[in-house]
Amino acid sequence: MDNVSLKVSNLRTHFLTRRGIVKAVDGVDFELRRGECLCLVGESGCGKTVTALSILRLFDSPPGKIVGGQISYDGLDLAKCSLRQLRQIRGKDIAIVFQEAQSALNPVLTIGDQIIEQIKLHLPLDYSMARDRTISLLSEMGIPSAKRVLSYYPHQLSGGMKQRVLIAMSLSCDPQILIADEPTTAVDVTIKAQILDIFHELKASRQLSTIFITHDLAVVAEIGDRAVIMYGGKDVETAPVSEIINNPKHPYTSGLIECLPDVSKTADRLASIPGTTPNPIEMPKGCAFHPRCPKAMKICKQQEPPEIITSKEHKVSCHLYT
Amino acid sequence: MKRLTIFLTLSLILIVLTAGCAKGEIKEEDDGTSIRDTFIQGVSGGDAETLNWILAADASSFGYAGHTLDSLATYDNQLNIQLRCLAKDVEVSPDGLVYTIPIRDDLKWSDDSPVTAEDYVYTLKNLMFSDWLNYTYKSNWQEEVDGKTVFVTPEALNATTFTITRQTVDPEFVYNIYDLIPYPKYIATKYEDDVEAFTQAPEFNNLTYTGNLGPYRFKEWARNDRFVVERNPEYYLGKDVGAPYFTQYIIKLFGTSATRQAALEAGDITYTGIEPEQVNEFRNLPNVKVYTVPTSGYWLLAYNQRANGWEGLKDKTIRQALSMAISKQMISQAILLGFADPAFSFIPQTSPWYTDEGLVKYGIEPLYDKKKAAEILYQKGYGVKKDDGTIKVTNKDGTPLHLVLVVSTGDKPSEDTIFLVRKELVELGIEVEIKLRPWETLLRQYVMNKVPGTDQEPRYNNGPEAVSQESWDIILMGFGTDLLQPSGSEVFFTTEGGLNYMGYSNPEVDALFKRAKSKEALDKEVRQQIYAEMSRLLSEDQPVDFLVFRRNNLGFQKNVMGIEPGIRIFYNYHLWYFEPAE
Amino acid sequence: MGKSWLRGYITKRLIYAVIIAWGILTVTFILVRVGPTSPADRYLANIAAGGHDVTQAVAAIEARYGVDKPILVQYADYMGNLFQGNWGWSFSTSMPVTELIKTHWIYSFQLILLSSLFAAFLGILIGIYSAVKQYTKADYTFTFFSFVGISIPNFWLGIMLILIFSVKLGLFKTYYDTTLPLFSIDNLKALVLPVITLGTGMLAGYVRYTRSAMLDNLRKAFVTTARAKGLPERTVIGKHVFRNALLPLITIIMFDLGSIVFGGAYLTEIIFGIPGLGQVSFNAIFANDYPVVIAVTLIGTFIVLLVNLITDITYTYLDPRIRYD
Amino acid sequence: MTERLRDIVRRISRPPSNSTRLINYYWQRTRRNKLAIFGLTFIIFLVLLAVVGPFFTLDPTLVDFENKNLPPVGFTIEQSVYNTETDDFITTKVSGTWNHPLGTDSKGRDMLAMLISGARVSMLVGLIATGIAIILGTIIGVLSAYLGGWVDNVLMRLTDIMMTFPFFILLVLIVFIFGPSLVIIVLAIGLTGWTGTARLLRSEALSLRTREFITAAKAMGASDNRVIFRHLIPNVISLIIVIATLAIPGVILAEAALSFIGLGDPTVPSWGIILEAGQNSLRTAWWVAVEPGIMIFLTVLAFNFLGDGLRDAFDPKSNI
Repeated sequence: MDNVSLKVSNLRTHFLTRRGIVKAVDGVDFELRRGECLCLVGESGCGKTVTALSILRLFDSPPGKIVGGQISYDGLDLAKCSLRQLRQIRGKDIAIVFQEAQSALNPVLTIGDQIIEQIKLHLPLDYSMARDRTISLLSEMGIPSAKRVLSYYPHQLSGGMKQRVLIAMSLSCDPQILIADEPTTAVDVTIKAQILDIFHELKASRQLSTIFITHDLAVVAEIGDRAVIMYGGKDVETAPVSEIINNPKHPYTSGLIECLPDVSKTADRLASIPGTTPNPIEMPKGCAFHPRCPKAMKICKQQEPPEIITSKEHKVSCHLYT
Repeated sequence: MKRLTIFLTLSLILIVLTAGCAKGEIKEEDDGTSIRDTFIQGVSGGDAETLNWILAADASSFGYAGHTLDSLATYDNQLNIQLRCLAKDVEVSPDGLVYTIPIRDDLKWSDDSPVTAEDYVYTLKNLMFSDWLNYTYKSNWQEEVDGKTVFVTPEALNATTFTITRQTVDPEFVYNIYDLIPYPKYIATKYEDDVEAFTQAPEFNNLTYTGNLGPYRFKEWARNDRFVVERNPEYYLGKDVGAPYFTQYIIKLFGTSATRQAALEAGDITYTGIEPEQVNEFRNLPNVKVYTVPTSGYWLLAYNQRANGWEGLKDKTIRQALSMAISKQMISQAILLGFADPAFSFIPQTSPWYTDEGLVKYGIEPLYDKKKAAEILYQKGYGVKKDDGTIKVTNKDGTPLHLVLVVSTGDKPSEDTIFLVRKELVELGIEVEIKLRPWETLLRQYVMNKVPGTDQEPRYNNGPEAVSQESWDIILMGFGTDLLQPSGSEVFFTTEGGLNYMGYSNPEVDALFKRAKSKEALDKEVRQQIYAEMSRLLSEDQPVDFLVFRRNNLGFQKNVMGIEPGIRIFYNYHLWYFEPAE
Repeated sequence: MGKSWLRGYITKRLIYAVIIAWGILTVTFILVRVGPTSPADRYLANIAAGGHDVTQAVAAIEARYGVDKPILVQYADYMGNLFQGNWGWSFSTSMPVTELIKTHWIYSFQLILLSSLFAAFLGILIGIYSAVKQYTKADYTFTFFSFVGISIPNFWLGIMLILIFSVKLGLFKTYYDTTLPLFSIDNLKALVLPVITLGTGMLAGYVRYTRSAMLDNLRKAFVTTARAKGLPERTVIGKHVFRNALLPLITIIMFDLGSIVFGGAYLTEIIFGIPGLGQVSFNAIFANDYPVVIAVTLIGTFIVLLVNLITDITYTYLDPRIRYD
Repeated sequence: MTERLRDIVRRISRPPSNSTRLINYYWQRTRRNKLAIFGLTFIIFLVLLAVVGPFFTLDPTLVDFENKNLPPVGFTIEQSVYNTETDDFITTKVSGTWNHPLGTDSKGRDMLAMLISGARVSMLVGLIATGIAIILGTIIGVLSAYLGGWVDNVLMRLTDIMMTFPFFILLVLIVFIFGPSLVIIVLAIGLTGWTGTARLLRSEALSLRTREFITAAKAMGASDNRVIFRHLIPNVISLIIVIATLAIPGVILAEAALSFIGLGDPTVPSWGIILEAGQNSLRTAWWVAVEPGIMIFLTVLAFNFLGDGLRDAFDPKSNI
């Protein structure tokens, strides 16, 4: 299994709140292969961000807790290893880029401070070397006059710049795995394109395995190798991106694809999946998607669908295929 | 000066010190070892104002300066005269008008120049009698001649003798002389006629001139914190005996009496006053000795005999009846926990002029009798008889009698007392309203008076027509009597008296006070008779209800030796010493 | 980045401060002189007891204090003297006002400094701990006791402390000894109880504020970023969260510094007999010693203004987002 | 109280509506805070006590020197009276009785009755002084924000001056100069304590002023008064409630502190006055000072608990 860089199996992360247990992630399986870009796709609240946070155990605890499953990386189970071990992996082996660059950067520390801090933590470099490295990283990310930017505070940068800074920060220690949590959500279209360009370049220039979290199938189509579709805290379909786009098996995946605005078709309105995302405390019995599913059957209300392997690279959890 | 000070709360705590020494009381000690340690006196209630004592009007200031400057003479516990700066006692001419004052020849200012009679005369003439300085107590040195107020005439005879000549006889004037303290002429002349410069003169504010005039020398005065004097090795009275025996004497200020007493218990200070509630506890402490001493301060209920008081109070029978209803015993026991003696006139038992004979003792058995009091009031028309034979005191028209009792705030025991008085009067059927007022408000609104409709400046006694701004019936107050010169109390009890705010007038009393200051009173026997008659008259007349003379409790660390407990416990304090540690 | 705009800002603020101070001076001046009280008040009894003409003697004393002239003349005189650096003569303590303040400020200063340090240091530590351990037993305990600390009247606490630690246990002197050298262990020891008395309320307040400020920031995205870098928790809390929580805390700590001199510190000074500025000012009020009253009011005002200014300038360094132009 | 207010302004913002449903909603949120409920219960208890208590207790002004300094039930102390003749003490053991469950003071007045009538005074002082401060602050703040221009300028400079004035000095100065009567004390606290509220409400009102519903009201031709009183004030009311709740304990403490330094109104026995009278006999009659001290402490604690709970309830960010 040398070509698998990270394997998540049956991950279950729950949150204990006053109103009840929120099963944000409730049995997710996937593997990240070396050098690939794996997309976690789903509507907000489906558990994709929590899944990403669970890999490095970055959710707030309490109330969050990994109640089951394994996260295998480099012979370690990240779900159970000590925080000490995990800290050596955070930022060094596995780095993460958050969605809102605006709030992900500490407002009262300079850009330089925030990046150099990480480099010095993980790499045996002194301050000036760390600084040089930061400058070259920032330049690499297409930040003009990177040297000056070191002494800037986040509020002095534009949103796109901040996102680049975040990416630079995450790459600062040459990680094996990069987790990008909706890096394109909070920015406008032009910046979105620029950021996607960066990811393209990264893919080309570095042997980087990426988990890319998004709700936007268009983005998935553009940069993803494989995709995991998530719904209600579970992975419902896993397949190469081309399979997902062209041959979606799960009704939810199909729904998502139908929602894609297709420039070739002239639609009066954007399609959307009827209904709302389920209440995370009281998940519907059986298949969580059944209340919204156009093809729902009786069994869907009673039994959780099993995982069906339809082809070598394609898994789906749906009663339609049993 | 006359020590006729109305006493404020703080003077209950602060003992005005006048240094003194008894001849022949030399302690057998090798002085090298006997001079040790620091005596710390704890006070709460406020700091002194100035060490430039001639400007002061508060007791603390005189107390502070008194450690460095002796007066001409002082008194011991038996009120015998103890010479200080005097070489011999003051000599009074047979006609009672000329006082010859011989001072010691070994008194020195700090520059080693001798203190001369001229310094005393200068102090009187150029400072105390001057217009520019406005000495607060100048009337001690004034007399009425042909309706005019004039100063007495001081004159230096030679370096160590001066005379003071009066035009009228005052047998008790000599006590003013005993209290006299000089200012150094050679310094004071620099500041003459400039009150601002005099006020701020560094020599006077730092007591740098005091030479050998007192047992201690000024060292430091940290405002609101402590006043420190150090042993004066050249003290004229101590030279022979090595006194005083404390290296330093400190007056330490505390914010509350609770912390002050706690400091004594903890051994942090040497001496402080003890509140009545704490006395028993402190007496049982192993490290503390508590002395209970009489005072010359008394409480009284002033009856308003002016136009804005209840009309009944003008009648002495009514006043007697009210006094008959108020138990002095109860005040002494319940409020002062026994630390008080009933008062019947203004002269305390500790005074040489006290005579028990003839005193009418209202307020104790048998003249503490509410029934009889009610009966008297009823007979005077102030009351109705109920069916059961009991009498309810009312106004003459049968409406409820309403009296206003006023007391100043801040002193808890006197506040308690007014409540007790109310209780007693309520039992007679009188409605009583208590008004607690801050001291200044009480003085301005209730005590000071003026004739209505005129633009008179309010005074304490603006004549019989004058009334105070607010009406009142009874005020509880503390007065003090000078044990040696009770005639000073004329300000309270004579018709013209400057502090006769209750509007009392009795020609007989006026005449007696006049006689006390006349030539015939030079004869002590006669004066004794005069005071006996005065006491009797006032105790019967009840211009005020004399309540109690208080006793003070002074707590010392047990190792302080040489204390002679008594009314003038501090008179020989320069001979006190600490018991050597074993 | 440059802070060149700061100088202009400070100048502007200083000018403003002078105007405010002048306003307060004038208000105080009028207040103390239109009131019915007079410096002669406490002599009234003594004067009368001496059988003197009260009116004449009161006039003499008022002349000595200079309060007999028309108020405008007094005001002009006072302002004139002030411009020459003459703050007047304190009649109730017989020394120049400047001397008086010079000899007493240090006692207030050390008390307030130590209390603030004590309260800020412990308060922030406990507050951080409480926030990090939110909803644990320790958090509830600290929260409860911080409420207790806020609610306990400090003069009351002081008396209790003296009774227990000085009288019953004999661990400390019952009063503050001014003869101790300023920088000595004994002096520190003498200040233990006063500092606890004055500091407890502040401490409790800082616990509450630190906790809530930390909680406000603990859940922010940049904290997760910091953790994602692999930073140890100590750095995450101490550097990333705390730097952000510091701003509201500084406001409160500085505000306390400005307001406590003539508030809580005064009561503490009374109880422990510390002759600080608080005692000086309130004794002056009770003695109608006007020059001192005005001077201490002005000092209080300047402390507040200065503290505000320092706070605002500190902000610009703590929070780079703030600019005042 | 200003430091508190700054904290509040940082934390409070609220939905622009004040229906009963909203009150209910906030009540539900407050109810979850046990300490706040304790505080509220205690305050209600205290108010009831202050209102009806005096009908059930002895007359708090009734002096009885036979029964002075009685300890509370369950305690026994020794009392001694000096005998001038023998220079000795007559000591008696005194135990608390159910006639005076909390003991008596040095005048023999019933402590329970005094504490209850003291509750009345202290609560009134707290409520009225806070009321004055809040109303004044609200008026000044809202006027300042709403009218703007020179009115704003003048009012804010006045606020600046008042804020810079050392608060306690000003308070003591006023009370000393005009005499320590309850009216003066209440007025002095009220008239000096409005600045924080004014500042806060001004900034709140400023931010509200630009919101749509105010603009809408103005567009519909509502008068200035109507806009202020029907729209602005109701919208800052929750802020005012929190400020008031947190200001009351400050006032109670200020009154106690004034009493402690001898500037309380001696004719009206508030807790502060009772405490002050008792603090010098702490060693012989501790209960006289301890009991009002505890009452002050508990009351202040209760208001702090409640105020804190209310603040959290009104804070949409807090997760309760």
